Amino acid sequence: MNTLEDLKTAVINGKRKEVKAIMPDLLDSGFEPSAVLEQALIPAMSVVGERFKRNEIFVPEMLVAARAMKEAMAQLEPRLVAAGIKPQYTAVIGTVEGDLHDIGKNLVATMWKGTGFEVIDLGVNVSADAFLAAIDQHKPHLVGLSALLTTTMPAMKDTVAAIRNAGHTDLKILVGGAPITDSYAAEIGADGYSRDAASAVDAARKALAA
Amino acid sequence: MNTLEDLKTAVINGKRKEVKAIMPDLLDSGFEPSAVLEQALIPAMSVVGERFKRNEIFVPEMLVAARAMKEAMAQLEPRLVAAGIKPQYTAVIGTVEGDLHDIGKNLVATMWKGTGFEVIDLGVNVSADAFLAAIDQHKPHLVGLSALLTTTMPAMKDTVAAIRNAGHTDLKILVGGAPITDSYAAEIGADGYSRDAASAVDAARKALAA
Amino acid sequence: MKFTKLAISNPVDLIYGNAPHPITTRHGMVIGGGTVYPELNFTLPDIDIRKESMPAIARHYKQIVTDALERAAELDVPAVMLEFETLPPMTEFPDLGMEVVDILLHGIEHARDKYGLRATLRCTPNDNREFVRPPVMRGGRYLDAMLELFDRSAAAGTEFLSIESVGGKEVHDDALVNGDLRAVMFALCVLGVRDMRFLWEHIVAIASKHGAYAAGDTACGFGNTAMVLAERKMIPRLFASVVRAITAVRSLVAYECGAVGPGKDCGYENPILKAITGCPMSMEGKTAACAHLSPMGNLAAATADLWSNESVQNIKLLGGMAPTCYMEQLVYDCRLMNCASGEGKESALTLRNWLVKSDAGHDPQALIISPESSVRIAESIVRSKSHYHAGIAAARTAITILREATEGGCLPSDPRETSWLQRMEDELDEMPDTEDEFIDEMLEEVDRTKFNPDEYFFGQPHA
Amino acid sequence: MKFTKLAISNPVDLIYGNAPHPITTRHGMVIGGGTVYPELNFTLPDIDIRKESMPAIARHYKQIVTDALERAAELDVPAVMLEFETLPPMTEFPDLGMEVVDILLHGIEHARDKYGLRATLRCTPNDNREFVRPPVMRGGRYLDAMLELFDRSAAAGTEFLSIESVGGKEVHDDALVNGDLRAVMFALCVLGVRDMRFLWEHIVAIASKHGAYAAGDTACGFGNTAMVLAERKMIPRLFASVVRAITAVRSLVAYECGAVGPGKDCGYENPILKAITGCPMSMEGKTAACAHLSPMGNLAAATADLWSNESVQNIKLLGGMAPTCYMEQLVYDCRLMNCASGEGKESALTLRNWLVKSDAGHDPQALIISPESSVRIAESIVRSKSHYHAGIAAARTAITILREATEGGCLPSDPRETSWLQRMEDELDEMPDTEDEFIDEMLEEVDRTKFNPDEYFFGQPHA
Ligand SMILES: [Zn+2]
Ligand SMILES: [Zn+2]
Ligand SMILES: [Zn+2]
Repeated sequence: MNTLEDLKTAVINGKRKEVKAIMPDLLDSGFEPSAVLEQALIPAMSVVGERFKRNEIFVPEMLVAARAMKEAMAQLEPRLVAAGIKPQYTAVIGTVEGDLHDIGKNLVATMWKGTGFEVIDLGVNVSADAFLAAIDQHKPHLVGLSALLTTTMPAMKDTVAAIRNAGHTDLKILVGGAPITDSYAAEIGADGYSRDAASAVDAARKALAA
Repeated sequence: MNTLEDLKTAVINGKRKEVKAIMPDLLDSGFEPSAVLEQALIPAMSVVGERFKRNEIFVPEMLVAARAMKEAMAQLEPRLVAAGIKPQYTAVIGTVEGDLHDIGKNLVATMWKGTGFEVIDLGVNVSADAFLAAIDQHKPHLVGLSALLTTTMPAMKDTVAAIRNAGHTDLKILVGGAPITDSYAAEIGADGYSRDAASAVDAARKALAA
Repeated sequence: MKFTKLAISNPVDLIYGNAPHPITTRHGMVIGGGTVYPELNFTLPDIDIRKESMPAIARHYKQIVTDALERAAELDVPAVMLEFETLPPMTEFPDLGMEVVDILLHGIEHARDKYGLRATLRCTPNDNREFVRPPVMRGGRYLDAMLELFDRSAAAGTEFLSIESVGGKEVHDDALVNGDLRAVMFALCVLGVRDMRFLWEHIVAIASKHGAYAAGDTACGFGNTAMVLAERKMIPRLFASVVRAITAVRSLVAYECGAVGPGKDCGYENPILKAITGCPMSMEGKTAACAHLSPMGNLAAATADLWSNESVQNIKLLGGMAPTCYMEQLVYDCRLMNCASGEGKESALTLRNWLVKSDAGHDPQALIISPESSVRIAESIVRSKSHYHAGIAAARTAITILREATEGGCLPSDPRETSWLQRMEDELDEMPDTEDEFIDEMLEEVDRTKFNPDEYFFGQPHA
Repeated sequence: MKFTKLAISNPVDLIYGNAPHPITTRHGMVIGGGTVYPELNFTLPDIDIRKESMPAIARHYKQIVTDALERAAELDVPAVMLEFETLPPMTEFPDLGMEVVDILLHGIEHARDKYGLRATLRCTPNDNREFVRPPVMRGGRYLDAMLELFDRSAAAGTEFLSIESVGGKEVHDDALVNGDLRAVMFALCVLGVRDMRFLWEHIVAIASKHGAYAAGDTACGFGNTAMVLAERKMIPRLFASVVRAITAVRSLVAYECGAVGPGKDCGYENPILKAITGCPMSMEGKTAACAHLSPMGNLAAATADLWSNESVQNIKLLGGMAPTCYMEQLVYDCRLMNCASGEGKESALTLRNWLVKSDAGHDPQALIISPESSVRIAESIVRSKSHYHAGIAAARTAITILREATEGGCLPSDPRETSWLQRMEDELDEMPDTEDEFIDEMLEEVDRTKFNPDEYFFGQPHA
């Protein structure tokens, strides 16, 4: 019989097929959906994130694990919904208007999903209005803004201002991207800054706890 | 008999002794003190400033001319005072608190004097309070602030703010120094920026005309 | 392949400052004719680019060109290249881009009058076609605006036209983070090649219309993305190094279409292209640290005909505005190279070999673009029967070089890295024999929401 | 003079990476023992330095040391020097300075544990004595605080103590803008020498108390002020070049008092001092463009044992934080030099000669610190009977070298410049035979509101 530990190991090692096989077994053996999520999947991705942060694995290995988790979530989600269990946090993420870079933003989205957030990815070249619309629709706890060009830093600033001016003063906003610094983040009124994808989870948790 | 042109030439060439000899002659021949100032001395220093700007002479040559002008002014000033003629503009200048650099500031003071301003030089490491006191005492049209360190740029900003907050909203403030840019000047509320001593006269005239 | 033999087949002849086919500008600057010159690149600090901010933007560019060329003249440089890499809105709205082009051309003329400095301009519009997702490559307002800026810029006096084209990038980004060599191959050697053929026909036509030079493309969005991800330890260096070798196949297409160089600075695949085409190349390395960290800061100079800083914001450093400081650094780098080569070929080669030795043992990507490796990879490309096969051949040659070096102790050997050599070789072994089969397979695999095959001429005569 | 013969009398032996008296750090970094290492310098962006901003300031320094040493390790550098040049309030209030010292020492230790990188720290407190005008040199709270910071910093683990001392600067600033060689001589060879004797006795004592090294001084506020004014075309280059030669007499005093090097980066007079003392020297050139433009970007490297960027703010460039980018640039510069010297002395000399040739024909100051000129000037110094006479001798030798070069066509000859050679020679001819006479003359001339003779021991046994 499979255990939560087996599932965790399979996710860590990115064994998608194994995960696919383990999940029905686990769910049928009476494990609570919330236990599967909180005791196997999220800890697995946390191990993967830690290994990545310590340069023990590369992004491709991390993404393989993320796909294995996604496989598990596909089976788990109906049960979570049925049990009325919602993700603890919802995040909206996007690259700001005028900027087309998405590798970093995508990785952050992956990391956040791995930690159990629901993540709505708005893509690249996202206007302040599009962010506002998504905020109204999804009522997120967290918004992530990415900018890779010095010349789209003003768009990031304007987007933060637009969100604050729309009355979302408590909504946590995290920013990141090559030209961004923590002092710039503070200056434009963001709640946090993440220098790379590896630290985006910590930055999010810190902002949400604040 | 000596002419204004002779005086001008002597100043341009930095012939202090010649200037010393010409001056009594000129003044005794009935030239108006204001004409001596406006038609010989200031034009002479303007030629010198132009030559310096075009890299035709070095600072030492310019300072020799400035000393020649000073010689002339020593003789002229009592007459100007007697005739009730005051300098058109008064300037207060200094290097901001925490900063000891004075070469650039001294050169600007010299250039301004050469253009006929009365210049009160407060020296280096000048606190905002000391600037305020000098402004109250001398009622200048112009204040020049210098900073050579990135870490004394905040002191420059604070000094500008202190002057404005004291109600001197129309007083023209010029800033300069290696780390300063025109955008920084605008950001802290200065009226102008001069990238080097050679252009400090133009910057001052432009600010005063505005 | 259009190029079936190498212009430089002996690595000894693959050297800085010298290209078999040098280029002479209108005012007599000779690129690749014996002397290395600086190529200065610059960009704006954080400022919003829109019509209302154009006065401030114009001031920035005017200051950059004035100060940097003044410093070049003070340092007795005989000639320099300026590169104007536009920012997206400047290509989207060519009026904005042209305002800057005019400022730069004016500054260049002024420096010629005042100091006798022979400066010239390279203009590199943005490839904005990916603003639409999935990208629309063969038409639409982004393409039209880009071609308009090329045309007006060349008409105004720009002598060199370049681009960092992005055909295939919508597939390549994911391929990189997934370490997926098949998808890399598809993006570069199938999609990229097809798109560059389409695009470079246009650019070459515009250049010849105005007596300008079609200079060259770069795999910036591909190879440099991989390099930077590897520098940040996000993907293996060995993987990024093999990607670099493959990018040469894609960037080569510009020259096949009539580009003559100098290849663009950020194309670290340029040494391979120089060996194939004999065209002069711009390179960047340590003195582009302002733009990105590099594992081949010296080695990149070994084959450079222009030496560039890649990009620096117009911000103030203690020594002056950053573009001026970087101009100075480039000038000194070039002086040293020209001092050595001024004493003859033997001396030039001595310095070149030190530049190579400096980095080739530290980093696999440096090793891949060393003169020796470049010629080997170039050879495997020109011997191939198609770009698809050239991509595989380049990858295999690169893997062989890297295996020799890691096993021979010429490169550090970390098992987390070296395991990727086998993994990549296995992937190459699984590649089908023909490009058509490969395309069929990949069209099944690739996420169609990110990529529209119709933009790449499949099934059309052009392909 | 304490040094009566040269440690390096053949210019061929005055070369980068090698000093007759190398220095070994506690963790085995050998300076001047065959390898050139980077010396990274850094400063804050515009931020107010006061107690309340110390958390932000601490974050800056922590980020600098962490990121820059990480990059050094990634680039396989075996050892680096970090220099902490304090900012005035950090010396005025040693608690502030020590907070930064501790952060840097901790970062160095961390990098040693994590990467095996042998890094070490040079600490350079400010000479704040000129905050009082006229400066109070021999006592007072500024002196006390400076000595306290030296002491606590060395006690905490700093291995190298340096300073940019300012004795005589209150006279020298005016001397420069007036092109007054007599006043320059008085400031450097009379006032500066006396003050350095006083100061360096203290620094050497502190160093030996804590097992640290008294490293050396620099004529930064003198020679570099002149150089920068000349670069800005405010004073003649030939004048600034002669000033540079004279500064060697003043900076030499540190070694006479027991300093052992490495001399501080911004002392462009260091090649002359290296020839005299045999101590290793830090130098800066093209890769210090972040801090100031330079007429000898390559040549300065010819004799460097450490290679420095002088100073860069912790601001963001596109490639990363500026100190990290400059660390990378320094590493590549050093790699190239070490590659050449790794092949033997002949090769090292080949590269050194190119570095010299690169600049010596473009700028007089570059020529003055070339190995050949440095040895000639050094010789004229050690043969003199006092520092006063050494200053005159150094100036005369420099003028001779410059005259030979401008008349021989080895330097550009602009009459606005060359007329200064005669002018300076005439001034030297008028100098009295003895220092006492000179002092008497100068005490008459110099503006006493700016300068207090009592601070310089006139008439006391110490002088
Ligand atoms: Zn690029
Ligand atoms: Zn570029
Ligand atoms: Zn210094």
